[in-house]
Amino acid sequence: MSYFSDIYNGIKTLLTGMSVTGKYFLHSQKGAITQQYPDNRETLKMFDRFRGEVVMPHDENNEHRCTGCQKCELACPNGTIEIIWDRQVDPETGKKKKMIEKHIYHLGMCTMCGLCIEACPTDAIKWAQNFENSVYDRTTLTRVLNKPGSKLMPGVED
Amino acid sequence: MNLSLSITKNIHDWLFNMMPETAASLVEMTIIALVYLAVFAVTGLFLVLLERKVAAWFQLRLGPNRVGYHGIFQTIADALKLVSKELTGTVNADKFLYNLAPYFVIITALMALAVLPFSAEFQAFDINIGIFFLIAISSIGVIGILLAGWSSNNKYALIGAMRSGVQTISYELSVGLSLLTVIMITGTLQLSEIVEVQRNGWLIVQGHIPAIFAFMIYMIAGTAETNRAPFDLVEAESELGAGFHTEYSGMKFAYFFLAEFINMFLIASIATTIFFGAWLSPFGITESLPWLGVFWFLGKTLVLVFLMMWFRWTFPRLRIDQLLTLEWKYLLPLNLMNIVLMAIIVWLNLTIQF
Amino acid sequence: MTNEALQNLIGTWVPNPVTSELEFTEEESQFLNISVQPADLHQLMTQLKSNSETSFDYLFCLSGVDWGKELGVVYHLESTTHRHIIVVKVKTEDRENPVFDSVYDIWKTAEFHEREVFDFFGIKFNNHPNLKRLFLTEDWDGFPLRKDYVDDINMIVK
Amino acid sequence: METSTVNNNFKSDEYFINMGPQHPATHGVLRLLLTIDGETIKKVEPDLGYIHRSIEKMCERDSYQQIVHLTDRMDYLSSNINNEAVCLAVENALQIEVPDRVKVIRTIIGELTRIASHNLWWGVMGMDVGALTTYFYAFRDREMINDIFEETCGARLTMNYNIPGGLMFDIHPNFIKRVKEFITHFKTKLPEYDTLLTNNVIFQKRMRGVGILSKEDAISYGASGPVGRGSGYSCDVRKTNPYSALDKVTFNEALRTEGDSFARYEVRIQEMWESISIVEQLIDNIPEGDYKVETNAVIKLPKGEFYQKVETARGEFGVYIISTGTKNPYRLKFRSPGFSNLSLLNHIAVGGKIGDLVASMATLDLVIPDIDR
Repeated sequence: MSYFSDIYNGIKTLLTGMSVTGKYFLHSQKGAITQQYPDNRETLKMFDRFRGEVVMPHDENNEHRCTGCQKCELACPNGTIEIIWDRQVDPETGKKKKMIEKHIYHLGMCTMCGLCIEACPTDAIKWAQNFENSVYDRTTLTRVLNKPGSKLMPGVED
Repeated sequence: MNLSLSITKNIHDWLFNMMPETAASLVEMTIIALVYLAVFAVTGLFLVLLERKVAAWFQLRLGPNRVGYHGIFQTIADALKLVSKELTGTVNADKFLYNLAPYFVIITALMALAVLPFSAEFQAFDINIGIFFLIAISSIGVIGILLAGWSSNNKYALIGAMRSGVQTISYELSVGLSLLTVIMITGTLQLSEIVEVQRNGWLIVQGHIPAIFAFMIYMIAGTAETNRAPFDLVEAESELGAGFHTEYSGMKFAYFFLAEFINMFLIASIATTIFFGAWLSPFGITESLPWLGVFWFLGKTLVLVFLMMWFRWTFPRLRIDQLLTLEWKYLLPLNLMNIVLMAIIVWLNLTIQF
Repeated sequence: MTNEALQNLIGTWVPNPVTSELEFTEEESQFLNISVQPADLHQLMTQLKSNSETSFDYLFCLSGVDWGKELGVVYHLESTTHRHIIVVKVKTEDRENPVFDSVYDIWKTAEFHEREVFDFFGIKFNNHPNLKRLFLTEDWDGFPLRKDYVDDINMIVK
Repeated sequence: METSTVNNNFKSDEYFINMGPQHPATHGVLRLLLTIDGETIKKVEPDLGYIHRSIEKMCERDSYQQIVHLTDRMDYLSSNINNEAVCLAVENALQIEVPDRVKVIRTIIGELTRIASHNLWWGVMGMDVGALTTYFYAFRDREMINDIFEETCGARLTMNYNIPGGLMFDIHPNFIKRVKEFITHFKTKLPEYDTLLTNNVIFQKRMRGVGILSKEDAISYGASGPVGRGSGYSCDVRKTNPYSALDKVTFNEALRTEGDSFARYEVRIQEMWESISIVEQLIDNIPEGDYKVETNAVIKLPKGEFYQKVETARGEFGVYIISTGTKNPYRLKFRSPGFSNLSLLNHIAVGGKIGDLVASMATLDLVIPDIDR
């Protein structure tokens, strides 16, 4: 007689399964969990710790905090950061000093691991929150973080 | 309000006094064919959109909402895309059979629609072997699938096609038998006669317990017949990729896709005709407005189509041998018991008549 | 069973440990290390598994190591009943055609692990059911994880 | 060019299918060479290496902080637990004592990763067996956990939040609130998983008695995690040698004895309940204290060998470091759970149908980068 009992149990479990999806169907007007991405671009705000892209913040008179100590370059596992520096005479102290010329950042090779920002002694680089990093031509992925003509902020030592 | 019904009459008369007998009926048939083709292409597209929307509501999503207001024109956009797609195929596919297969499937799907009684006047082809014709037609569709699977020279397609062959042949049995149990009450195969018998109570009410069993078995077998829901082994995404229509693209794929939805509509409309009195309103409340019959028919069919969609988005897939044990060990014996039960009821005429 | 107890027990199996070079070391690692000659590797392994007191039936890590001059394989064995762990090491000088006995017949997991060791170190295992390269393609020349492997195209040496 | 269609390890009359690197059921680039006879499977031979990045060779030139970020890319579904494994290996080797706050946070995030991974597994399991709606319900819950991780450590999948010596930065102020929200939400949703899929008669017919693995075979094939526990082999590293704050929590190990796909399925569902109870026990009493211990910039491990075992969502993940005292390891071997779990696929799939192979592969919960490394 298990023939009819397992038909009955089978149908009972099928119906309870359908009740779950039915419940969702009836409450579907409560709104879907999916985000309408291209429409909600203005309102969409990522978390402030979101790792979008490494940037070097500059203050109003175009000064940054990077002393060119290359700690981030050593910490980076993928060789994403290259720092081009040369020794120049520092106008105030007259001594030869390591001045940063270009802080090159290959976004294409970056794995967003955050070790460079961890290793930077002077907090020169920060995470930006933008996630739309796709580009048409790969060379634009290689970025120079320090703006042209920017100088080191006074009072930031190695 | 029988203006619309008289349209067919005066077109009919206008044609017949215009041309000789045969030419007129030929022209009339082509007009009907064109009208049916257009109407069911549109219903096919509508059903695809309905399926995607219903699936979305089940799954906490919104479904298509980009093309047109709330995605109404989404399927039209899909159809245009499919029409403009290149008809690729495998290198050493069997060219003739490969191209023939889609037409098998789409033609059988559309042919079966001719017999359905949408309303008192809107029935194109009222032959006295209605149900028998429907069952015969639905078995030809399988040949198209088998041809497609074998001729596209793709191992997955072949497995998919063999599965569909086995599945459809065994499930036709219970489709036929479950319809048979209910036909015992009406005594006739002609669809319009069946609807007449249901004037005093839908067959599902007249045949009460065995009819409900027959309806349940029919719905299970019907979903299996159209390779949908828990029985969609033919194009099991996670096992065979896209099953028999893996190698088809563009318009040929559109035929398969459309045929599947029209088959679903067909199974649902046979169920409404047999079990729920096609265009009869419950207890004859809207008999005064005959043209309302079409809406009753479509309403009931949409409820059943929704039920089949509900199956699809809830149940996992059966394995091929479980599929066959379900048919041969469970549905068939139940069907035969049901026929005996119905025979006793009809013999002692215990059917409920209003 | 503690390491000492294990050590004496295993010592009793071999006529005398000195002649068959069965050394036990414990410094530099948390577990008892046994380094054994390739000749009686298979015999020791079968005893380790079959003996009821040790019953090392779980080979959880089989790693190939290039010790500079010799190539070796390190077996980490654990007993699911007694929950103790032992490390068996085997080394060979011959870098052209290093061969060890396969332990596939003792632990079935060894089949894949040994294929991986063959793939990266070139160590062959006799009576292994299907000794082929597992990860790399058939026609890959050289064994990547060896210390002397040079591949200037895709190997960036910092 | 003429592709070599002749495959040498198959006799000519055998009908073989290429469940190729691009297939919906393999969840990644795993290629299975199936020899089938009609619908039943005669032989399954995995062909690996499509996503092999030779992480172990890279580790030999990277410092220990950089190795931690590589382990994210191996088993990306339990990336946090992998990071924790390498950090624990380094900390035990250097005998650094990590503050309690770090231990508790690591365990909480580890258990949340396990729930997220089992969520994804359950959703994709439903899809493999044919029920497409389970995917969306599972991802709705998984999204909540991903948001918690994104807010705390900035990344959703490859977290790299643990560094040797502690955490990269402290947990976000509303971390505790969000975790509590998730726990209450998930406790109502998990029973729904059961009604929708577990008790479903079609699902049970598809899973019971499929891909049977006896306890001896499980041990001999080196199966660990839910795959081993489904066959009665109690191999929970959180029980045998607990790490971080796991010794302070009480939970019981999910064990089944039937060893078929349904047993592995039930083990994972019960593990989700266990992980919830672990997080509940810890979330309220996260001890105060700083979130990392200062380690010198260049970490040099003492000469010797170190092995650290950790229980990821897929099984026992081991890090075996041979160090000669320099700043990067002489040899580093990752014991990946997926690798041994895959090796038993041939044993359990032979004789079954293609549908069984897909079902039992779904319960093995394979992550291919974890296998290929």
